[in-house]
Amino acid sequence: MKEDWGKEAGNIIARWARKHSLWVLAYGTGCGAIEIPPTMTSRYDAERFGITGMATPRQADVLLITGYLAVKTLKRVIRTYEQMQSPKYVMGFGSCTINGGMYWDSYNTIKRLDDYLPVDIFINGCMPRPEGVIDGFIELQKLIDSGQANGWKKYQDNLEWYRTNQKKVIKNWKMPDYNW
Amino acid sequence: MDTSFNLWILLMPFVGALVGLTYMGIGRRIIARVQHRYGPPIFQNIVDVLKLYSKKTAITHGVMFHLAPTLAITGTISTLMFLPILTGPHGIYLFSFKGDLILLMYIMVFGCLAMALGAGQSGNPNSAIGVSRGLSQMVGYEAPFVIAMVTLMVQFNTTSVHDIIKAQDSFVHWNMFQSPFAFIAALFAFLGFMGNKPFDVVIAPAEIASGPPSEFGGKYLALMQTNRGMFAFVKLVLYVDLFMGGAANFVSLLAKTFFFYLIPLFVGIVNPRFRTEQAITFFWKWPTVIGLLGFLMVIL
Amino acid sequence: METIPLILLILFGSALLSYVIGKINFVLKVGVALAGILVSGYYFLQLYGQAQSYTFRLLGFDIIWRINPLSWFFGMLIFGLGILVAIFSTSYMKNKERVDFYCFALCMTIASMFGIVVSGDLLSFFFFWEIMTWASFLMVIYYRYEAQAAGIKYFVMSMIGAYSMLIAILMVYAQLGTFSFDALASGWSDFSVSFQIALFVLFAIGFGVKAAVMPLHTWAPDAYGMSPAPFSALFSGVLSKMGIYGFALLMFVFGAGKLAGSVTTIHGVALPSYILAWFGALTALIATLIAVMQDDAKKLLAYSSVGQLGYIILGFSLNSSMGTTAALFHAVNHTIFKGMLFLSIGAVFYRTGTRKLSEMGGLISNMPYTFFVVLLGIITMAGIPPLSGFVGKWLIYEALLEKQMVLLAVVAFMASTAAFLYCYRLIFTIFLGQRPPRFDDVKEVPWTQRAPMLLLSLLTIYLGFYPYGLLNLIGQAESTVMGLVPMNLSQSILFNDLGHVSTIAVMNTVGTVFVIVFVLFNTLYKRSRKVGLKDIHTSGEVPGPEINLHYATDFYQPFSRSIRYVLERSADRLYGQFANNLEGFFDVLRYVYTGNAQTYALFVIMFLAMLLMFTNWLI
Amino acid sequence: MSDTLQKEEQIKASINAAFRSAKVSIQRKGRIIVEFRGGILPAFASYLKEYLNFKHLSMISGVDWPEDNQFELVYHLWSYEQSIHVMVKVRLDREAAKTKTLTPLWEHAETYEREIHEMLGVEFEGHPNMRDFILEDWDDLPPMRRDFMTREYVDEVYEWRKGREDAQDVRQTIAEQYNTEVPNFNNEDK
Amino acid sequence: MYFDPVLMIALPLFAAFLIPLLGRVSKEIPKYVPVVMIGFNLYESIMMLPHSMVKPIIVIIAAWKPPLGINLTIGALGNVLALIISLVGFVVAIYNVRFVQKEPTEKYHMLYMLMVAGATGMVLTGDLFNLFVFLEITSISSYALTAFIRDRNGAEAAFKYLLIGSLSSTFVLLGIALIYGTTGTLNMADIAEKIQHVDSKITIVALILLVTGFGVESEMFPLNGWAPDAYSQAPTAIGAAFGGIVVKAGVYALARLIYTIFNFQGVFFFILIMGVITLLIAEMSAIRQKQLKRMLAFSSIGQMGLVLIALGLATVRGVEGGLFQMFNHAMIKPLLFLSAGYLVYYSGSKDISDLDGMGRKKPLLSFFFAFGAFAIMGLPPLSGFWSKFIIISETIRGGFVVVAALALFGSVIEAVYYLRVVGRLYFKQPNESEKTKYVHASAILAMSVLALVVLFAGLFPDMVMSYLKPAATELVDKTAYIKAVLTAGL
Repeated sequence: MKEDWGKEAGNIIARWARKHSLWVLAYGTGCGAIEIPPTMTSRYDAERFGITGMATPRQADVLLITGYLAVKTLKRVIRTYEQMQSPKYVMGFGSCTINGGMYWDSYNTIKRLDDYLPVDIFINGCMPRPEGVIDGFIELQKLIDSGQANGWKKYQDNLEWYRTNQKKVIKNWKMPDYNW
Repeated sequence: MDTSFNLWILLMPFVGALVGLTYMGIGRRIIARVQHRYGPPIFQNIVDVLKLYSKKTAITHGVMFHLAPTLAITGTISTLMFLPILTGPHGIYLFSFKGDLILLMYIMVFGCLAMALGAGQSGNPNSAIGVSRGLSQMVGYEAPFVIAMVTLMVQFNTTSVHDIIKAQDSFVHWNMFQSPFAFIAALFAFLGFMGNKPFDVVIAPAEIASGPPSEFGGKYLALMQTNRGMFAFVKLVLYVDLFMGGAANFVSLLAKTFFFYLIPLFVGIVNPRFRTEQAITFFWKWPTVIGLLGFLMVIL
Repeated sequence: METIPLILLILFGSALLSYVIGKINFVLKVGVALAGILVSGYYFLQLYGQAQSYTFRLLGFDIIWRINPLSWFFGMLIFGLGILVAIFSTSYMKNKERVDFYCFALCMTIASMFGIVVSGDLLSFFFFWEIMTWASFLMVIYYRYEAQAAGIKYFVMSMIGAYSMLIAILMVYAQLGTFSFDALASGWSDFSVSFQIALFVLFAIGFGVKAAVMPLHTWAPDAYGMSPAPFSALFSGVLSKMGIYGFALLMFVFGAGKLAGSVTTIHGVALPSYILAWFGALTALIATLIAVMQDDAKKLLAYSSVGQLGYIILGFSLNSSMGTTAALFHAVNHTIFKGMLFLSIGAVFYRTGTRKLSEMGGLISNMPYTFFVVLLGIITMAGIPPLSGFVGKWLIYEALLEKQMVLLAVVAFMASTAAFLYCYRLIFTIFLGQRPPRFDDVKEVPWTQRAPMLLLSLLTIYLGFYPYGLLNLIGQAESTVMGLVPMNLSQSILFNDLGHVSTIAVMNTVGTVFVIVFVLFNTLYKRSRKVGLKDIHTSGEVPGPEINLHYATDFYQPFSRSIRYVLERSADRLYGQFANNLEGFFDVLRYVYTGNAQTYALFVIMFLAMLLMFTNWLI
Repeated sequence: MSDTLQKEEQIKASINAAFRSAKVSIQRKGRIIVEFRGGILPAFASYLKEYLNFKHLSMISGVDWPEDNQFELVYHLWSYEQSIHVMVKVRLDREAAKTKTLTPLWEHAETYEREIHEMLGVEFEGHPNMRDFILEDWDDLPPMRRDFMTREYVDEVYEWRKGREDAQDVRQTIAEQYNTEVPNFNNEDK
Repeated sequence: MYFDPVLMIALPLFAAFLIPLLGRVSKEIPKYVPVVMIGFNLYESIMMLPHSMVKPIIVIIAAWKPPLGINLTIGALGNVLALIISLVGFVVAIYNVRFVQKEPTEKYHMLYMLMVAGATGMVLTGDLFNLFVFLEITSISSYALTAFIRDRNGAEAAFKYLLIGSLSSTFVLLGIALIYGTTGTLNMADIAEKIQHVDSKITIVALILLVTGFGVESEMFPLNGWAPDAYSQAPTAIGAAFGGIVVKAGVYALARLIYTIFNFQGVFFFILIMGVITLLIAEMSAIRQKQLKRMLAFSSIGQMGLVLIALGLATVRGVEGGLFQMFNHAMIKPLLFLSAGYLVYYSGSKDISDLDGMGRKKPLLSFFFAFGAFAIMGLPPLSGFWSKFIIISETIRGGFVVVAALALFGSVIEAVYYLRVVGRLYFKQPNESEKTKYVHASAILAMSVLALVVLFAGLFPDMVMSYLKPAATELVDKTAYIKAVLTAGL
């Protein structure tokens, strides 16, 4: 009973802390990368929500994928995601990550990001404006707070499924094992 | 005495970490205001550290990587233990009667070396580059720093921090007024110490992916961030002790340390980044010359 | 039989014996050498606290061999490291060619060094000094083909030093008519000031070459680098200390430290000593800066050795009890950590076959013990508490500040800071970072190599915790031999008028804090997952084998740009040019011998004519 | 008119004199088209570079002509002195598409050739570094060939999100929207 | 028990002229005659040593007492030098047994015998004119031996030697004539006694003539032009013998002149200065030599310079050092020459640069060379150390610090060039894998004897010095010598 209480308190604190400190690794593919600077700097100032850019996946909590993903890029994105420490969240940014967007019939761009990575939240638009991005982050915070942002768990549990999808497009699978 | 002594020994690291992290949060806030932003809450850094502690996984690259944050924080806490934090009748001295300024100057390096070793074992070339830059830059700012320290030691003919504090009994006798050249030289070195903007080539996130800590994540990074806050506190207290005659109570300690914290912060806000060799040559030019002037003042 | 001649006999005998019967098999030659060193070490231990002396006449000169606390102190270094090096060599030299030669030179070197420290007169001092020179020369040229330049440079510079010392010795002899130290000690103050200064300079050159004081250091990096690794340890750890012993004799036993007569004094130190102090300090700084730029592990250590010896000389030249204590303590430290580091580099070389820092990396998981030793070694070398290196550094700074020598103190501090750079470079490029695939199967070295290194590591921890015993020994040497009042000692704290530091408190604090943090950190959190070496942040790219992820080449490139003024100038090149010009001059001169009979005949006639013209000179 | 085209005529004359098989035409002022069959000769390229001063290789592009069963490679060269743009058009057989590399003359030709190799499947003999360029581990038909069926490939490899089932060619959509004919995509108006 | 010392000169001379006759009988016998004869000399000089140490042995020939008759005066000095000469002679003779293959071998052995006999005569005689006669015997046999390898270079070297040697003989003869004219006697002791009453203007001229004459044999600069060529062009063994025998006799004569016969103090300083100049110029020339034997020749001159410095000091201790140095040089230089001879023979070239890697191919020879080099550089515990030490020590005691420094500078140069050769031997990869040629046991024996003597003398210098001390005393304190000679017949 007492242990449970302690655990619960710890969880609350942890959730609160995670919610208010989102370290973002912006994977700037495609045109979406240009939307990140205004989001972070003076005009929209995402830092007031505790959102900060990070340089390496080891330190980051949120993987922000800004735009279409070619197969070649997808491989790197998966690698980057797997290097992040749990709990970690993926944000799909722009319609390209949702359904391929304007590259819907391209032979080399993936159509659904959530087939390959557990996306916690999508932001639609082509491109979404910084307001949209911040809105997305706030939604993410809500999800974290309610414990619904558990993509990393899904990824662990359904690794087989994700791997099958990933290997379908990435022909030459030469990657180190996933260590979570 | 004894219980409070033991209590302070246990508490001081936490106090130091909290104060240091809060100062950093305030610093971020100030930077944000200067940049016309709203800025994060002032406890943002503490939240960040808490979040890092709550990370569920962590990876290690080996023994040294695993030990590095522990050793680093060991070094910092040990430094703290040999530093007089509050002076006066209700002072917090910890073990500071068992070591002098030379010990402090050397034991401060312990944690940095451990960090460098851990960064080395991470196997990331960026980390190694960061360490290489950091150590090089350290040789740079050590010149004015050492000159200032030696000036103080010779001026008061002692190497004990206590005696130096004792010699600054009143406001006008503060070393920042009594030996201004040494103070200025030490202040320049302080900019390098704090690793704020003009001299942040070590962690330069856009170039070398945050440098030495680039492979650290989760609990390791949490420990390192704690260490960073604590180490900032240690450096601030050391400077307060040396140049402002220490502090008699917590309010004045916070005020004085905050004053010192602001200086590199404001310098950093308005300056771009130096390259390593620029930083070194910068330190070896004017700050060193000013420090030598301080020498002349003491000798003559 | 007297102990001192007995020890010398055993050592020289085992040198010859191991060479002669070493032709038979490996175990014998190494066994004989090791046994010789061990037995003589045993006899040496029995000399502790005794004041034996053994005199005889040779060629009409009085030869005195004696032992006193100072000799014992240096003898302790010789035998301590000598035995460990001999043990290390047993496996290191296995399957190498010319082991008999190696054992011979090793025993000869140890014997001659012991001869130096027990010499009570300048003649036998010089005699053993020369034996030491050529015995170590044999060791430098052990890897013969590539070692020629290093060997000849070493030998020639040693000879210059030795001859300068010889002139000084003979000048003393001409004045006093005896070689004995005691006579010199009592007679020194009667010399005229200029004579004293001349002696001081000549002796300082002689000892300075061995102690590698800049600008007489140029042989050291090559010689240290070229000799076999165990011997490099002995070379840098003990052999260079003979120069230091020489300085100890010069400054305190002979009494050059307090030059009698009217010599300018600066900060209470006579001018020549003060200049020597600057030489020491600048050696420490410049050698350190050069060491930072080395890519050869042994050369790096060699330059660092030069720098550390600069500290020791700085300590001696202060002519105070604190400075001397600092110098002697640092000498012991230097022996310990240079022994550790050179042996470890030897161990790495033994397994990998390379000394190039840029070719290695990531060996920590293969050679954890060696890594541990190097780690402790660099912590000591950098002078970071709580290991013994800090005590030495602390003593030196206190001694400098005591004399109010601010600039020297700053230079010494700076050198110590710059030392962090090469320390880190050494450990990082060998043991940390990415491992080249060809070293994947490297194993830890055998126990015969591990044990000496670990013993030395224990020693440095012990001395860092409790330096009192050693300081007491130094105090004895100072009060009985060197004519100084030893610094006040307390069992628990190091102190002088200026400050104090409690090594025990430091060690305890660091230890306790570490244990607490370590336990908390490891119990509160789950074990972390070990990942592979290449599993690092590379912007998502999976690095292939062709991608270099180890930053080891040009490690301090920005730094080298900012100190290029130092690096551009090289005493070595200067000497090379000087020697070339000199040889060019000789080349011109040798045409006196034209090979022409008429010219020679003309010489004879001219000689005769000249003599006849200046007959007055001959009467 | 004639004197304004003087430089171009000179170049045409000198190319014709040196290389009989080259068909040179002046398209307009400052633009010359040279047509070649059977792959570019490095000798010709170096002649242009060294003697006629076309120092700059702007780009190499490739066109698929399934009608003629040929690939066309277009080398765009530029002369800074004369401000003339030469397009060297080279026709290759589709089955045995092979030509010499130009990397010895222009190092940056490497990238263009890699791309053309990847997209069209043209071999460049002597190319120093024929790694994958954009498509990693592509094992299908080179995608820029006209006979590569993009839509089929996409349907087969990727999974559609619901709501795209009725997606059609955007040109079709535009045509429907504006009530116009679907444009003819063949390149007959050359 | 020793035989009549006259036999030391007479027997070799006699045997020398017997050799061609014996050569008719058998080719083998002449080879062993020098070994036996010089072996006898060796025995003789060792046996006489205890006696001559006490007081000079005066041998009166044909019952004419000194100062009237010709007599042999075997003082400590003469005996020590005779010992050195016979020891070197003996060792070289052993070496000669197999080394000399070139015809006519019996002439070679004859000339060699003559040379040794002449040199022995020079150091034993008490008569100035006899000295000249023996000098001529030695010189003429040396000229012939220099040209023994009958090629262009040998002839040229011999001619140079002959030219300068004849000049020197002329001067010596002139000097002797002057002395005889003024004092009316040829006995050295007697001259020393009487010359004090003669006008110094005449005697100084005699001195100058004699110094010039003997300076040639003792390789004093600038009279040593013959030496490099002669050393390097003569057969190896003869080169060794020059250093060990001829030059020693020349130095003996010079020492006798300036110490015993004449009474000029300035000449000592002159000799000292000439010694330094000789030393420096020789070492400086040696460092630039490309041929091994020429280098050794210059080194030899340099060593003699050191001996001259010692003689110039005019103190007992200094002369002791000088004698010790002569002894060392006499032992080490043949060692070097003999091993160098074989090395040159095997490498097939006289150049130093062709000696690469001989340490691998010829370990024993290279070891002997390196040993000799270390000994001559003056490294303890080899004997070169002590002699150099004593000389430098006395130089400084005499107040000539600059001279000592220059001499040591010369030593450093010496170390450089010897180390370069040793470096060639050991540090360079062999050019090609050489078929091993056999080094004959007699050569190994000869070199081993020399090396052992050097090592022994280095380890127990007192033993050697105890014999040198009376010799030096005799030289410096001439009254005892004069008295002993002049009272011999009474």
